[in-house]
Amino acid sequence: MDFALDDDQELIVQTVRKYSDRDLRAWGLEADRTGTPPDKLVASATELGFFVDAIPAETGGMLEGSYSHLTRALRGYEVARGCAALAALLECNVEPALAVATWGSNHAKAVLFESLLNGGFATLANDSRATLEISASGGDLRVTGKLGPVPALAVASHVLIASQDRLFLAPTAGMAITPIAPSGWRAARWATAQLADHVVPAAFVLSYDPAVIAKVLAWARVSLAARAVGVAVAAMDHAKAYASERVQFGQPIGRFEALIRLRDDAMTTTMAARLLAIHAAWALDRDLPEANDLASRARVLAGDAVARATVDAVQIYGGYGFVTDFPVEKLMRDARAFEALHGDERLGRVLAERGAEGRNKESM
Amino acid sequence: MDFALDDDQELIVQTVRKYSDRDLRAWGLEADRTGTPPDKLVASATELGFFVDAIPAETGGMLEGSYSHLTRALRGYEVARGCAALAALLECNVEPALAVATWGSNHAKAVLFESLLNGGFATLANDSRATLEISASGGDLRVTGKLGPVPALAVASHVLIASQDRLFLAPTAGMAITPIAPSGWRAARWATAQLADHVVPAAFVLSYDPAVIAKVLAWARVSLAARAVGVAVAAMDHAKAYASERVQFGQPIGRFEALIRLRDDAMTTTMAARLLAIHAAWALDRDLPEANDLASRARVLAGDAVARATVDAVQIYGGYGFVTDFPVEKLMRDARAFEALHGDERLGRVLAERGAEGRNKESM
Amino acid sequence: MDLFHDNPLLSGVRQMLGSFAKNSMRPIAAKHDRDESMPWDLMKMAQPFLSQTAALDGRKKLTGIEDDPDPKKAKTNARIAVVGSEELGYGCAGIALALAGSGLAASPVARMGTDEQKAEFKKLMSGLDEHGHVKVAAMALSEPATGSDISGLKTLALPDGDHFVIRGSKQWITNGQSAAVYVVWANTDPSAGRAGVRGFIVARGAPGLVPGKKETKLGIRASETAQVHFEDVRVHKDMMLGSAAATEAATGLSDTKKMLDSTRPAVGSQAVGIARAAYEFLLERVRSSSLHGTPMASHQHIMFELAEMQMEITASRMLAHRAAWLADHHLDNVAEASMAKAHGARTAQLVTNRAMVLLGEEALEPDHPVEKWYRDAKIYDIFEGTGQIQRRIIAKHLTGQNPT
Amino acid sequence: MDLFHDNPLLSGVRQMLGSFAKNSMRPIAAKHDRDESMPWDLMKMAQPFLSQTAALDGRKKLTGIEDDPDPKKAKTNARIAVVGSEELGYGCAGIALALAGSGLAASPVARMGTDEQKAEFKKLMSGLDEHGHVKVAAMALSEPATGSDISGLKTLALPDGDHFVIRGSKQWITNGQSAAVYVVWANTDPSAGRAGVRGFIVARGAPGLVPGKKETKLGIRASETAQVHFEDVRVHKDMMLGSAAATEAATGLSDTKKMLDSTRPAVGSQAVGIARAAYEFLLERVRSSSLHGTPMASHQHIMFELAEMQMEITASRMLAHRAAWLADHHLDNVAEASMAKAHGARTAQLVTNRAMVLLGEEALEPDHPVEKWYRDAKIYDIFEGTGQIQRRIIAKHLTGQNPT
Repeated sequence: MDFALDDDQELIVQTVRKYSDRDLRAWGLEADRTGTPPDKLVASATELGFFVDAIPAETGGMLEGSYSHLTRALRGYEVARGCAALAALLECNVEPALAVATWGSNHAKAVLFESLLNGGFATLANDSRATLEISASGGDLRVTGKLGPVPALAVASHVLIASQDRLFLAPTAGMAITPIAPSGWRAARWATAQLADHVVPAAFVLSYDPAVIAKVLAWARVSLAARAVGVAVAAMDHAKAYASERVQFGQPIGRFEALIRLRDDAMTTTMAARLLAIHAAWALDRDLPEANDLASRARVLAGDAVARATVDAVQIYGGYGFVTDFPVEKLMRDARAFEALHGDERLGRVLAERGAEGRNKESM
Repeated sequence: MDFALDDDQELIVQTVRKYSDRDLRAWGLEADRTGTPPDKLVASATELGFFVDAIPAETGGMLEGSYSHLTRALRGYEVARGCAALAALLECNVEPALAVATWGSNHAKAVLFESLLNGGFATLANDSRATLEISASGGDLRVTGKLGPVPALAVASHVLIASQDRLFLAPTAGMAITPIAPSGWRAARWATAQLADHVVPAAFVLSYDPAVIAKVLAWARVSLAARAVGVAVAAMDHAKAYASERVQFGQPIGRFEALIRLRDDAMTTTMAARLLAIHAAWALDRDLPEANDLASRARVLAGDAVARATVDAVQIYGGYGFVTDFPVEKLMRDARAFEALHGDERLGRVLAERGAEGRNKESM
Repeated sequence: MDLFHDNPLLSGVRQMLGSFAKNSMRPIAAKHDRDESMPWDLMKMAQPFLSQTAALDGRKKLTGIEDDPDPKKAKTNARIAVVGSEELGYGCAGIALALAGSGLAASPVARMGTDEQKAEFKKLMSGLDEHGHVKVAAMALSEPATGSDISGLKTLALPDGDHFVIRGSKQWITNGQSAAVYVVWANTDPSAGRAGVRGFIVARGAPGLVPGKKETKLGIRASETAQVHFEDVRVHKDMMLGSAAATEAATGLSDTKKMLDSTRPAVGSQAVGIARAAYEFLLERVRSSSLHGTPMASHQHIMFELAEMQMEITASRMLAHRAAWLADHHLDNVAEASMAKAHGARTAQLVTNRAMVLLGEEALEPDHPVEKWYRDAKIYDIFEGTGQIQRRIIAKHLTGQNPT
Repeated sequence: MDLFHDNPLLSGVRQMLGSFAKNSMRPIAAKHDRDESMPWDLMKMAQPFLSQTAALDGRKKLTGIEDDPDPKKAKTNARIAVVGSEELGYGCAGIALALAGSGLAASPVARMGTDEQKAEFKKLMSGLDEHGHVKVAAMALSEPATGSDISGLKTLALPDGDHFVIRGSKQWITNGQSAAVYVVWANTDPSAGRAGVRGFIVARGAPGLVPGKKETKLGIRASETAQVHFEDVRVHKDMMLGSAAATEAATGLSDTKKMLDSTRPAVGSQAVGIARAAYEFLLERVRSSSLHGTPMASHQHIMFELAEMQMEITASRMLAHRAAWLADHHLDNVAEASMAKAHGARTAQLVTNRAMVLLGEEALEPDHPVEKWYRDAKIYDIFEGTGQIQRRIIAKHLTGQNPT
């Protein structure tokens, strides 16, 4: 066992952390006000290898060999410390690109990769409550129903849709897209979409295998978990700094036992969630049988951790935590999407366990 | 990063697990009834390298090179799955032996190791509320006050005492020892001791360095955390098996969502606590600056996990969980000592943070 | 007359049982927990005001006051039970259940019994047994396969002339070994399903009635729990409770369920008593002890948890009083009774758990009261309907559906 | 007359404000949350029964009934406030605070003001402003450095002949930008410390009175919060509240603290209203929706949380009513008021958080009410004394010590 990063990982973490601390954090505050990401985001992040990191090198991307979800988790944690909304945009291409690279037809690869390699976006939508009506006509699919809210959907050329028994890539052209700026991840280019007999060509259907769909969702869960932990840690960092400056009743509030404990407990949960997310990513990279279960549990714990840490950070800031001049109220808003996206993770686990008593292999 | 066990670790885990499942679990139930461990415990565990694993080979023990707290954590987790009380006896020699081997005088080594190598016991007492009166006369110490309850103290030849600013080995000869069998870890040979001007020769004083004392307590915290997780997992294993057999309202209770969730949430916390404990052990082995903080957090989370998992296991068993014919009520009793020994871990953290704003290096 | 307005009757009960708890229950609690023995002497001593046959005597003995017979008028039973239960739980939950155990058997007799049956029951319960102990009764309903689910009893009572022949095994029976009289529930007509179930009054020593193994328990160890086996026990039909009509109503089982509803607030309140005991123990320790030379009371880490405990205890107590007040006013209290029971059980577990943690190593001492209360508290989330069953009842009240 | 016994006065308030909340507040809540704007039209419409100067009018306008002047007789104010606050919080916490904001400034004038000062205050508050808005008042007490700790104000009011010259900056001031009249607290004699602090009535437009930056907030966005700067504002001594005697009592600050105690139950109750809103939204969704083809109501995962929510909401509500009942009966309620406030705030945060999680992606929609309630709820654990301050008060009540 070894909890140390190797040199490549260390290099990536250091680079991304610098980017996150120097640029993303500041950009994020502005982007939250305006509801739009800065223009410079794409260029700067592309330099660091975002957006096309899951596209195989032989097809023009940057992926050499097999994809590392561990590296992605480490990276996602760092960028989310800067801004959850921008982090969502930096990570949204991975699931579509990796799924198409793994299970897609040459046509699907050609179309999607061309879009992404030219600065386009793609994103993942999970039909977690099975509300889409999907019918097959010939090999094509016809999809009716509502998508989202989904981050990056407002700017995406394609959306990877995981339904109960199908995984397919849908071109957004022809969808009735409504861009929105919700309270959390405001600048993440959210949208909802109405699909009416939206046609998905046979060549864009990636799989009917539940195991494949489960795997793609596990990728997303680990990434969400890692980013949630990043937001939680950002909240705790702010709270620690503030608590050592703010004086009440004649001493820094950071010396009051109740506030020390509030922060310390949130931090312990956060650190545990981070380990669980990294462990899950490591298991995904090795395709271990318990990987999906770990990914799901990591998201459960990280969701709890980020909700708690951000609320407690606001509490430690007191009145200042409630106003936009200070950074933590944004974090409390941003925290929600980590639990809401793809639906309540605990509910999913309960239904899965009910459906098939302990079918999902447990990890210990 | 690598979460896989190496071959040596795998071998140790498999061997100890077999011992735990085959012998310790059954022995533990009987030992809980009688309040005494089985005679065969010492011989069987000695074969597996317990008791003298922290005594350097050159002085007759089994320790080659540096001690591995990671291996100890993996081992402790397995034995505690069998029985927390017996596990406490199997692990109690480590802190005294390792501390004496590291900081002890040749005289202290000679005396302690001779006792342990001849089947004797030693144990650790933490004066966490600073109630001992310790005075120096010449190089010797004179100690007055109450020790314990401390496991293994009833059979120990020596007790390693960690006070606020001193670490020393006290011979139990001459102490007024009262053996007790509390509700938890009943067979762990507990005792309390009254010390009246108890003399500790200068050669038995190991250190006045707070950093040294903190390190020894960190060893104990990681071991406690790993064993606590073992008890939590045992509770969840029992609960899972029972829930799939017990039928109420026409179906196995394991199919009721509320019970699925009860168990699943406890399991997630438990898995996270296990990772944190293992991470802390790894950090101890490398003497990393964050090791002590990780060890303490691991104990916080493991304490929560074991209290919750054992209570929830009893809940899942319902009335059967409340009677001694079934295994889980013992686990609920055994859970308490993990939080009670050495005092409330959270309180310790809060006081430390107050004492020196963020002096203890945080791990992320 | 409720938690908001003080009331002489309720405060009288509170005071009387409060001092009984402190002076008579507490001193012997550790011993009976250790020995897992019934508090026979205390039961005899308490007989005048906590009679084993209280259900048939009415509560005259305890309060000296009869309810107004007018069914439209508000009663006070439920609130008296809630106030009294908190004090008894505060004293010792196990002893409290030993004192109340016979009531489970007496109340169906009181509700459904003929005068002859009531007289027989009282006769069997009168005087002392060969050990000089007060007589106790056992309600023999649960079976190994029935926990939260009381349908599908396997014990049979097959008619044979003027008698019924009872065959089957019962589990979780309070006073199962020591009872002088058993009220056993069995099916007289399996083809009729639940409608065939009836209660029978059976005296100790009846041929074929074999008290079984006594359970060793995690907590409430002063209350006896045992199995009881019925090996072709002949009972005269005059000792069958309820009518012969093969209707579910006639079984009295639904009344028994109603009885559970009505006792829930008191059960929740007993749990509140346990929580209060642990809270007061910790508060006393905090007032009298120091930590590294500073008063414990100066530490938010400890004091804020005490504040939290007081908050939860107050909330649980009010839910119990609220549910009882509704019952006494003949208003629907099914959901409120379940809230009171579930919340009280949660508070008792929460407070005893946190109190142990905050006490540190002290709580490892043998016979430590807080550790005992921690073990006692757990049963309140299990018996009389588990915490899950209570939430199921509340949920059904919200939507009409039973969630699974 | 309390939570246990229904009462025409309280149920009248509950009904009237309940329908006001549903029909008048809910429809405009999302808009004012989005725009962060004051609900001026609603405030004008509500003026007849929720007057901006209610503190001076007494509550005649709302209930049509005066309290019995006999100080020994029980009052109903506190309970009316608790009942009304839950309904207003249920409608929209931000709008509720906009409606009540002026009261913070009016009540010290009502308590300590001379007839002349009351008249002046009423005159300044009468009629509409240039935008046709009702006039509002601002209580200008907090400063950047004072949060939970209200001692050590830095704003000075130095005597200069018949006038005082006020200099300093105030923060967290409700209605800070729009107020027609300010009640500002400043120190007239720094050497006297707290004893030198006095309140002054200052009209909008007084030279040197500069409304500052308006805060953009996480929640309760329909209520205006701003800074106010006093740059050598001259105020005649007749507009100083309280006596000149250099005693701490004379400052009225202790009364102000008392006022906070008396409003805590109502604040906790407003939080209960938010929790109830989220709970009812989820319950309605559960009743009307399905999950993978099964009714949501058939899932314990969701229903047991609803049961939990109902339990917590009921408990918080009872704590608030209990604290108010004590106040109305002139009994000490300091600890109970803090429990009511702390428990209500916790319940509001807990319920809105869990409701969002259970709703899933739906809760990500812009203007989703539950997401808004989640943001609104947080302030209840911060303002009027943080959750930590409440627990500190309870703890001090237990041991007489202030833990740190």
